Amino acid sequence: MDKILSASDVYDRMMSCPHYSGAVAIVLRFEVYYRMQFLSYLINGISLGSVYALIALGYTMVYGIAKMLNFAHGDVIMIGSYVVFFTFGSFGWNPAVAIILSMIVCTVLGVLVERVAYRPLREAPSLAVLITAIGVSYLLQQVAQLLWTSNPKSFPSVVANSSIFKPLQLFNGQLTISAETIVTILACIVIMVALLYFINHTPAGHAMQAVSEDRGAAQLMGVNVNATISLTFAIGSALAAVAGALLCSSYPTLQPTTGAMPGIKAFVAAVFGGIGSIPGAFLGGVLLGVIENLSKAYISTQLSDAIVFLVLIVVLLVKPTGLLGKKVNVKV
Amino acid sequence: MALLEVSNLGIAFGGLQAVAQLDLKIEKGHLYGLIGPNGAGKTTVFNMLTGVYTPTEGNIVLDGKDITGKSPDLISKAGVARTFQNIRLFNDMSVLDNVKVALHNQIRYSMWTGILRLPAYREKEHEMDREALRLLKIFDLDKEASLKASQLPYGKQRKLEIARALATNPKLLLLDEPAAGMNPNETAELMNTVRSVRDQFGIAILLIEHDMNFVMGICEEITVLDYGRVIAHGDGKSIRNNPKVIAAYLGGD
Amino acid sequence: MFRLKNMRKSTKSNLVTFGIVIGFYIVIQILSALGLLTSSLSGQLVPICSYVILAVSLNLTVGILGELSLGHAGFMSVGAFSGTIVWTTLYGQVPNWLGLLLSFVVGGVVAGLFGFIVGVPVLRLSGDYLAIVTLAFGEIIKNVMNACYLGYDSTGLHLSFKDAASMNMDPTGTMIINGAMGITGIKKASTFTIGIVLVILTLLVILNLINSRAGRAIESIRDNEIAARSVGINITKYKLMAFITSAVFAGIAGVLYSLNYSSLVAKKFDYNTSILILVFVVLGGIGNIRGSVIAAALLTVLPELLRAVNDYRMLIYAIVLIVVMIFSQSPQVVAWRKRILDGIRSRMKPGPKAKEVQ
Amino acid sequence: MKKLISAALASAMVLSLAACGSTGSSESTSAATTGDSAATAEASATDGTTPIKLGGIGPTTGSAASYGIAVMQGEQLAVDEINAAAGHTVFEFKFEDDEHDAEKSMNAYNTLKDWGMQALLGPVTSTPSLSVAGETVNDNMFMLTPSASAVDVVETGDNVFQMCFTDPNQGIVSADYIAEKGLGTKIGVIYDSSDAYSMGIYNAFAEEATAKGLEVVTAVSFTSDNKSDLSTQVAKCQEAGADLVFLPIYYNEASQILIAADKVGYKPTFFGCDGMDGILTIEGFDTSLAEGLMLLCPFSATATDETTQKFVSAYEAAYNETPIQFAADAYDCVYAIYECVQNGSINGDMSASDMCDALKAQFTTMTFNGTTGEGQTWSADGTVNKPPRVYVVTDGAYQTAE
Repeated sequence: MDKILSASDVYDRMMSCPHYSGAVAIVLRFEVYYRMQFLSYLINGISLGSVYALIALGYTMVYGIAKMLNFAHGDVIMIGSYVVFFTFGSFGWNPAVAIILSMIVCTVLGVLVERVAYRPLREAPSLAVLITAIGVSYLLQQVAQLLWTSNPKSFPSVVANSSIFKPLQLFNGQLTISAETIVTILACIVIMVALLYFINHTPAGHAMQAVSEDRGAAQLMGVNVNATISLTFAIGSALAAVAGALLCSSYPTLQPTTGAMPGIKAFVAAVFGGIGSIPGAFLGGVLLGVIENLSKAYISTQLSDAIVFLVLIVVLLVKPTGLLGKKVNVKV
Repeated sequence: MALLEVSNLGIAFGGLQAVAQLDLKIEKGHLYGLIGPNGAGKTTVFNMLTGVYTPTEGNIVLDGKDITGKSPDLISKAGVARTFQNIRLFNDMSVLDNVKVALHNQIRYSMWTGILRLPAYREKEHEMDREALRLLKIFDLDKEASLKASQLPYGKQRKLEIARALATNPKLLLLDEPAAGMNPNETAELMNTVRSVRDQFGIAILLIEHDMNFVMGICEEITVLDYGRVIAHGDGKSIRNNPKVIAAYLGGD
Repeated sequence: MFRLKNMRKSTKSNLVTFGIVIGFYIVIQILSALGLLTSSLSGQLVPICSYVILAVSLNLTVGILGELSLGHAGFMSVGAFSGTIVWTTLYGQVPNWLGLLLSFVVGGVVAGLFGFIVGVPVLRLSGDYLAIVTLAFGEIIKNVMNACYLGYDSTGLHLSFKDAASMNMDPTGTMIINGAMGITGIKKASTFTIGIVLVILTLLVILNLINSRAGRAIESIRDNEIAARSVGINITKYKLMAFITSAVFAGIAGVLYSLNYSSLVAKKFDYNTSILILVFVVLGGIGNIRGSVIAAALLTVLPELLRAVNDYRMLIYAIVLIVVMIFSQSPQVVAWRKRILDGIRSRMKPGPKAKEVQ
Repeated sequence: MKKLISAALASAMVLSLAACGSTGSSESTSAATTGDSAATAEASATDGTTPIKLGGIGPTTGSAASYGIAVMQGEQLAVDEINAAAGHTVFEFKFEDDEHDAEKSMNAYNTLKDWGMQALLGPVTSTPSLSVAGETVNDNMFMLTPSASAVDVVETGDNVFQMCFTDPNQGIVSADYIAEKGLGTKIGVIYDSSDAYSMGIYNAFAEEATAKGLEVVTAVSFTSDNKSDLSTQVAKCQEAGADLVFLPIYYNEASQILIAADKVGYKPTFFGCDGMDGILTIEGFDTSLAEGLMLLCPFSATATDETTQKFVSAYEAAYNETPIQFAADAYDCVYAIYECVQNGSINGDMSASDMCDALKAQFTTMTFNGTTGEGQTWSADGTVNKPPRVYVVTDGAYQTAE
């Protein structure tokens, strides 16, 4: 595409075209142009959606097994991002090492939070845990502000100078899929497959399933419920570290509040796909990102969130357990 | 005409036919039993009769009115009450309030009467208290009226469920395993209670029970289900000697 | 007679609740008359009242109906905006008391209407799914109100969801809602006395509702939906009744809140506010109306008391939240606490217990 | 159990009431112990001049904390400098957090009133300022906001003054400048529709641009909730063929837009307003992306005049970071008040209301030289008049655009 055409340009050119065929050619170019534009919005949407999906995997994992909405998940992501920012961004460590360190920090943090704040409330009404999770969320944000100030930091992309992952150029460079997007989608798929394998084919995974189905029965069967839930939090938090590094690589502003809104959106994505379902989290995340970006592009940038949430409501009304959620039958 | 006429009733979940071609006739003031091995579809029948499940075929006619597929609250209004296999009380409410909830459609006043505490409020609440206590007394629960339902011992919880069901002023009462978990003494006492309820209220009772002594002891007619179909019908003696029934219970063909 | 005893018990408990509210009012009036009332506290009195109303009304949904709603701020928002529009447009044209009354009525009715519109489809869901859908509703309201431009000129009303320019309004026209800027230049009308009157009204309606035929029906749905249907309760009707009543009072609280400030923005009513109200309800005790009243008042004042420790203020608030939650809700901690208390109690048996708590 | 909890809660309530009462009645002692200038407060007694109590309000927690903290630091720095230079306590200063929320801002204002505040420097952001301004009018409390630029803020009353340009003013000046210099023919705008500041500039800009014959080809927005991904907004501008993109937003989001534009190889001229200042000092930001970025801003940390140099070096020494325009405006606020102290029109013995009247008279007549401009004057409506300056980023630093 040599020149960007607006609708009025097309009209002007058509009017000035001596031949009918010329006008048709321009209309076709116009067509192609808009399709290309659509594709680029779609790619932006998938890019955002894959980040949501990555975060949603952590959400859905914890919800599926511990049966609690961990509202602090987004803030664990933020902490993980700061770790990567300082090790990789400031000290210039190898990005892989930085992410592994961040995973360790987040795992310790996640397990610690579970032990101190959530475990005492395991038998309490679920609302109590919800409120505690919100308390933890505030706490992590405040700690981050005290430690690292509220000044925004510009996060360096962990894959920017990578020799393995390069941006993908399509249609003679008219469309670019960034390296971050490619890595995020790959990470999503790898993690999803690994999680599914882990849950279905390892003893610890079976224990998780048992705890998820019926905590009391699992305990009777000799499953160590506390250890299993700790492990769930460990995995969920380690995923948060990866999600944080990739979230901030794609969308580089890092502040103590960075994790909050993507956290909420990812939670919505998890519910959208069917909370507790791992493929559902992936699907929900990607769809949410695509819907958000297409409504920004074609409907209204102001109202894109309203549209996203409206779609969520409609989906839940039609399919009350989300797209891939299991139907729960109450026995009478 | 019978109080309840069920004809050709059936329901399928997905591909599974849980109940099929069920015919049932219940006369006013009689005691019926519905028995069968585990998984025969007895509770499913109750769920269809009370509107929890919508039948995929057949009709349920109560007192000449077709109630097939109506919602549970409408069926309750029409005059069918039930208890549950796994007790379902309003656990955080008092014993008295459990019964008062069930008087919902018997003694009525509007939301505004309640909010504005109009004179009718006092009057109707008095009436409800009287009526609820009367029912509780029948089951010897009036002393525990102010306790929370969850604080009652198991046996009394079963009784409270029956009292609550009676408060809806039913024509037909469905009891789902009323004697489950009771010792022989309690069971004997329950048999007397069920009988006296029938006599006192003049209603029809249909019960599911595994305790054969209980069923044989009080039911005038018994229907036997197996794999969702009626395999026998008759009085206690004929059922006891029916080879199909024996085979079903022994698991043979 | 049993009945009388029972009636007296719930009535007595309600009277204590009203007593606390009226007592609070009197204490404040005395402090004020003695000149001991700080600006800081007097500035918080109206927000306290509106948070109390919000907490009590949310408790009807969460505690009595047993459904989790994370969109209470959405109802507060529609109430606040509609009520404030009425108040500002009628200002100076009708007597103030009438304008105020109308704005409260409109705020409540509009919020109730939204409760109905949202409730009809949504109340089929339950548990976490209902929670997320109500959260979504609150966010939609915030998002839409944030993008809303409303004004009028000689040619009539103009509305846009894009920007001020696309309203095509006459330059001499008046802006009512100016997007993210919201409504500005509101004439303050809320006072502590109005607030307390509304708190009492809310308590009267909600407590009377709970202790009536309808209230029992609502509670029965919470305890066991299937059993409630089996005894003839129309659960859709009573779920809606609770939800709408809850929304109406959230709307009224929204009007009270917004007329206390000279500007009103949609951003205020985000999920953080919904969660804040939920915190009041959970901390005060789910289903415990009096607890909601006290917790709302206390937790509104708490962050202000922590101003002395400026930098660590929100940090301490977060820790307090977590610790109080564990302390009041964890079964093990509750059991441990009970043991300790029983120990103390048995040791000082003859002593006057009531005085000690204070 | 419930009873126990409610009893505990109730007794805590009573205690907290008592606590509120006691802070009010003993405000003089609490000021000396909790005031941020506590160390120098003691000197006042010996000197004979009563210190003036200045209050500041702004977000020091939450999403807007970086702006609030910059203001707090700027004001604190100025107060410390003045007190040190004078050898006695001229100002006592106390800053309260408002979390960028109107309700909290009112609470902060009331807390400051209890402390005995005589003039208010704040709030930092527009939405809270609207509510607080209404209250200052009732109290006749002088209010000088360093950065709340919505025009409605000063319109609230004649006691409210601004140190920054108003939003419409910035929008109009930007449009005029762009038209005059012929910086672009097709203008794209990306603004924050959930933010009063951004929206205010955008609305005025759009109107003025049309009047000046500029073609605004697209205006897209984001909200505080969907701002993590701004690539679609950038793509929209690119699609519309905008050769100049106007960014009436804060530096934080602007840096993201620059990165997103760089990724797709989109290189229009970017033009921002005062909120853009700070973009070069974002930790980790590749400043080469900002090359050629233009901004309308009264303050430049690299300006060579003496006032600015002194301020920047003192600020860097005190806080170990480069000041942004928020801090500079805040710093100027304190010095503007100090000028009124020096010419004897106000002193610490005045009531807040008397001081307000004196300051109103002073501000509408005086000329002030500060870090954000020479020869600043105020109109009676409270808006500031100072020469707008346009900078262009060259080699990672501001250069005055000609």
